[in-house]
Amino acid sequence: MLGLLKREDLFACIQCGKCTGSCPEAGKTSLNIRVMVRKVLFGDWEDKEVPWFCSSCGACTIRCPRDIKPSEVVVGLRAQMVEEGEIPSSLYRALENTLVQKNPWGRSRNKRDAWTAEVGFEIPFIGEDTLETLLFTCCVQAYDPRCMVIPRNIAKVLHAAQVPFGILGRKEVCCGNEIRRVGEFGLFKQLMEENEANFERYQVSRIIALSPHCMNAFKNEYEGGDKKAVHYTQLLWELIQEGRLIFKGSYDKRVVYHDPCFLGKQNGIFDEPREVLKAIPGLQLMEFSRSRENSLCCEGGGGRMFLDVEMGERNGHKRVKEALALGAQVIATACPFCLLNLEDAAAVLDADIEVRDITEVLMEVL
Amino acid sequence: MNGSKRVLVIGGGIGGIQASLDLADGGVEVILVEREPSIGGRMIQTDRTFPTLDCSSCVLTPKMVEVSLHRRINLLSLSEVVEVIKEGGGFRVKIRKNPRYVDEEKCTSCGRCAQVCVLAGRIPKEFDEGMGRRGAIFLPFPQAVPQKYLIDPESCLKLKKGRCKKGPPCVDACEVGAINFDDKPRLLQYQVDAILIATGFDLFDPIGKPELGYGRYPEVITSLELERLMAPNGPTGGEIRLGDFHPRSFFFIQCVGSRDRTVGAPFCSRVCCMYTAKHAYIVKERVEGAVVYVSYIDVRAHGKGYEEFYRRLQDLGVYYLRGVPGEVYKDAKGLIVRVEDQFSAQVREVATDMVVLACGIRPRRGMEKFFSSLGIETDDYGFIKTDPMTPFKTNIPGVFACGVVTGPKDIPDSVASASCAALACVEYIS
Amino acid sequence: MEVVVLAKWVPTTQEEELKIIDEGRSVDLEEVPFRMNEWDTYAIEEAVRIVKEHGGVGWVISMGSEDADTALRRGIAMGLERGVLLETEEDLIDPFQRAFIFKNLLQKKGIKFDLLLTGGQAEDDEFASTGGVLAGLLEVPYASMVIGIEEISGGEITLLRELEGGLMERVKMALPAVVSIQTGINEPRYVSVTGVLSAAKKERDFLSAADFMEGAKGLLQLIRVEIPPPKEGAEIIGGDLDGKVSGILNILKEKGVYK
Amino acid sequence: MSYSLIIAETRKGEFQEGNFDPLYLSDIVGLPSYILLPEGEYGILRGSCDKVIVAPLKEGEFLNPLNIIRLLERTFQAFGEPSAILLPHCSFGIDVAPYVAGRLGWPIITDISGFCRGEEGEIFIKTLYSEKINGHFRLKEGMRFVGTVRKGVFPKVAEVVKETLFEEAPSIEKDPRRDFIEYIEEEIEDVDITKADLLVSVGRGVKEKGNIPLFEELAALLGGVLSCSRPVADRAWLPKARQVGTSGKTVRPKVYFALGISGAFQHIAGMKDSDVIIAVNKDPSAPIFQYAHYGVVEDMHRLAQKMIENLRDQK
Repeated sequence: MLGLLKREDLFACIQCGKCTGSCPEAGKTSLNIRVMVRKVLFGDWEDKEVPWFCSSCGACTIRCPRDIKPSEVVVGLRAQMVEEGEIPSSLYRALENTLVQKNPWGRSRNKRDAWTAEVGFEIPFIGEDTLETLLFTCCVQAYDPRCMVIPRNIAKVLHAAQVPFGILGRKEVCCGNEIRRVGEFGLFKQLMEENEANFERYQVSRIIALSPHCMNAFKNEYEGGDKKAVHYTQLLWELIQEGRLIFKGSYDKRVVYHDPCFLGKQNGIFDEPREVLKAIPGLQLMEFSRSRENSLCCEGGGGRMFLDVEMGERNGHKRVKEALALGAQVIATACPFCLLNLEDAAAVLDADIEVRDITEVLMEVL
Repeated sequence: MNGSKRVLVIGGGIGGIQASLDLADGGVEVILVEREPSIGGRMIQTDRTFPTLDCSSCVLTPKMVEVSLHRRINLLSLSEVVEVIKEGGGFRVKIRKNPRYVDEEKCTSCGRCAQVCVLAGRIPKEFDEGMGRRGAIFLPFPQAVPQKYLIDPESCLKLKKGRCKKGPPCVDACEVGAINFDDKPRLLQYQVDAILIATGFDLFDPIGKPELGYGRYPEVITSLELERLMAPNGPTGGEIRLGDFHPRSFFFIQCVGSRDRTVGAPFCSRVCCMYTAKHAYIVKERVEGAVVYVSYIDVRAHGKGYEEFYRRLQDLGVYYLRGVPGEVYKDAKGLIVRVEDQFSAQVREVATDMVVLACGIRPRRGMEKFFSSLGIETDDYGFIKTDPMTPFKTNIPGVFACGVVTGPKDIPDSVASASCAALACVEYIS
Repeated sequence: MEVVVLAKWVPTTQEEELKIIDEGRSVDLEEVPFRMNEWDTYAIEEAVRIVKEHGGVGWVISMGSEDADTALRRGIAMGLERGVLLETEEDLIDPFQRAFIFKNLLQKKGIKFDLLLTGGQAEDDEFASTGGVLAGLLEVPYASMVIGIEEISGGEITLLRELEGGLMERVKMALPAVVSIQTGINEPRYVSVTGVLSAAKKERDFLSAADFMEGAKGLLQLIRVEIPPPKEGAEIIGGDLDGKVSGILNILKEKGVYK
Repeated sequence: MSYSLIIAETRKGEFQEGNFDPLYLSDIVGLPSYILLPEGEYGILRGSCDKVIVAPLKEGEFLNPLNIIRLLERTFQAFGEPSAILLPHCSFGIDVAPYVAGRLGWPIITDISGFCRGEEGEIFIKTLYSEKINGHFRLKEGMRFVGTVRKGVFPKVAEVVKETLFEEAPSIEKDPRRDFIEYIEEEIEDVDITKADLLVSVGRGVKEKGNIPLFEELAALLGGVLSCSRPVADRAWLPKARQVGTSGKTVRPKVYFALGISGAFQHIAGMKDSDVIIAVNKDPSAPIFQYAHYGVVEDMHRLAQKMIENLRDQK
């Protein structure tokens, strides 16, 4: 009933409250994860709205001194609602779309490789040769015009560094990371099996994930386990260290880096993105007070990109204000959800600050 | 009656001191090995004891002096046991005595050397948990036993780089010619009849809980660091301040590194509730108008007079807040502790000047190898295993243990276990 | 209360650039994913609620290739009990013919209903007719574009039809009746993948549409399909974001709606 | 001579404009046109059809497929069997046409949007697959069918001016199995989108409720009114009264500024008569660009942000 958890696992909870104290949604929404765990233990959780407030940042689970995995309790409650069919209508669409078109936005599966049109060279299908290195686009980057620049940039970088790589194109399906987090385990499994079959068929030995969410799914959720998935920032740092990227010009701006939850907190990749930024000539790297393990969640995870919930001040707004207070000119990040949420916040606040994906900053000096 | 019998006591904290004195008073010859330059251990670092608020050094210093003067105690400071071989009914032990670079026989502890050291006031002082500064030649703390200066080879320019200012100044200053840069480690061998381990504990390093901001914000300190700020022999002479910054509001976070599987320590450290209560009391006493929060999971005031002490704290207006903070960060208002106050089920973002982490107890670092070479069984966390009915015995006949090395204890319990272990030793060797 | 829903498994073409094949006679649907006709999900949800309230048995009936079994399974996963698939590989587009086959099925198999629901229209051919023709063939009352079912009692149903311009009409009908359901009448429950998988274990009837063709001749012939010639189309305002914004503001100023 | 029988829709006694399309189609096909109506005054029809047949039924009784079929039986007796029964493609047409086709055993074509005559005979065109395909349909057994006709697609054949006869349809016994009870008006809301000069209209592309305030601000800064397409109203992100389209309001503002609306026909029908239509959509192949006068291929949120910035600067 609780997804991967059994109710018995919850007896160990000592109600210390570390989870709620860590939760970026606590206080601003009615989600109190400690209380939720308690009520689920006693079998009297009934609310159908509150579980959707969780943005799956993972802080509660990472920090729980008793290893209770409160965020999985949320997933479990969601899974229950999914099985009962009672889910918010916007999520309904996202899941139906993912079932039919293999992406939550319901864009045509046949247009999944549309982003390749503007890169200026042919990107081979992974099966065409024994290419082994797979550039996994995933949904946001494949369809969102704002994020399409990320796969294009990475493709250009790989091309310039003469790294042979291929894509799955129309055969690629959503990684399922968020699908699992909204509790649709059956659909997640279906997506996983389809992707894993392709990894197998085309003998993929390395996957470059553009989104930390995809990387997380491949590394931590897929049955095949660690499919040698790396995040693109890891790859970039590798290429820089090997001297395969030649910088031209200088990026004379103050840049503050925002750690995505699924890259940082949940997968411990803190340094590579910073190293890449530090390697860029002229760039002055700044740090948020809440950075690395303490990074403030942008609230884009856990299906919140397709869910509409009532909440207080958006964390994205807080983040942009923090960056302004630091005197940063650019917020750089390495996750499409963070990018969209922070850019949206900057626009709403009319803030004089740019929000950029790391690849975008990098392309300025390549 | 046991004139010919000899016991090796490892560790010169309150446990080792008490055991050594008991053994020696009982006629046993004691070799007391201490890794640090002075005995005194953790207790001598603290300002006062709970719940009676006795001055720690007032209680402990006389015992330390007694150790140094006792004719049956051979105190080996700066020393480590490197090998133990079972031999007959007893053990042959090899001890490495590390160089002090100051002749213990000659040093009069006048302190002139330290005053002129080129690095004076520039090296973080271990005894003050890095809150105070020393030079390359220094006395660990005013009441140190042995009351002898030493040179830290890691920082001394002469020892490290081969050259210092002409002189070097310390040599010039020392009227008795005690400084010896050529001092070398010495290997000593002893035959002993029994061994008593009292190696004590380290504190959990809160770097391992990055969300609490230790190492990132100077205003986030550990409980032991606070002890040093409170102690009259500390860097501020007992004034609670960080440089010129006088904090007015304090947030104590309990169970940092205790009851926490994420850092491999699901056990309770037993002392943090009470020492935090003590800290809160002293803060209230010394900082006028102090606002004090204590966040906790459970308050474990289990000892004699402990619950009453806890109650006194509440009478002083200390906010006891049930809930473990999720994170500590800084914004324009200062340090912010984000915590759910469970009794109101409300997430509070408490602005505070200082955060004190009640770090849990760990077995002394670097002891695992020694224990395993001896075949001593330890539990999952590295504490020595003992039986409930013989809590002072290890699994090796002739090897005894007392104090925190067998599990978290407060001072009275450590002292009691030391005396028990000493008695058991005596019983064993006769 | 016996409630029957006709559900259709349709190609999802909204996002596709469709190609014409077969010398202009058909549309290439090879690469196009299929799904339950959106209107039908509302009809099924309504049926599930009616059966829950009034008791009885809910049926889902579909016609199409064997893939259309998924429509049955989804219907069952949503809460209906019985599933019937009329299998055919033919693309039966004439709604009159389709309705006639359904009529034959109901009569030959003795499936009695109090209420037969269809989606307001199918996404593919958009005829919006099968339910109405079937009602005519069976000579039972019919109402289309139903946006609310208010009451079912005493052999009568009171419902709301959605008209244009925000107007609705309240209508009362005698049962048995056929009703076509408009989207928005309810919030259809989500059907999980696990739910659809476990519905596969439920018994369904797989029949051949060919066995129910008696009298069901096609009266309408689709002789050609074509991509509509592009309309005049919009004048595209290009340029960067600033250019686009000022372009729009200029038009608004020109038209005098923004000064 | 055969004829086409147009069954017309009135609402609250008002003759609906959509009835003209079947009339014009009938002229294009070349059939005399008889138009069947409920009780009422139809001077408006003089000259545009051959017969106006007024049934002795109240509107509520007339707009009912069960009564219509009885009426047809009597009408056929009186005037002969027509070749085509045509209705406007609307909530009425779609209610009556299929039922009538079923009862009569005639083929049905709904939402007819084109007609041509060639080697293959008479071809009726209807769109398929959300407007992406035109289907050419032929009647297998000659000209005898029921059809509904899309609104606003057939022009009046200029030279046709008819001598219109007004006749009374025979009375019928009403079918008791379906009964009109009443009309229900939707509740009056704060604004009347039909009266605005500028409508800023948002569609599915708005993505979530939290984004609505952004477009509210844009509309306010422009001095316009915010409206929406069906998906937005269905999810209650905006009140139903703000919905443009066949199931919402029909609007004719000076400028219809559509953001993130793909252009489903039902929506287009409600706004296509606007003086100027500006469409913003990130999908360059969105059908709305076919109807709009000006198109901008852009993300609606990005564009709205930028517009708001510019407008604020100007203030």
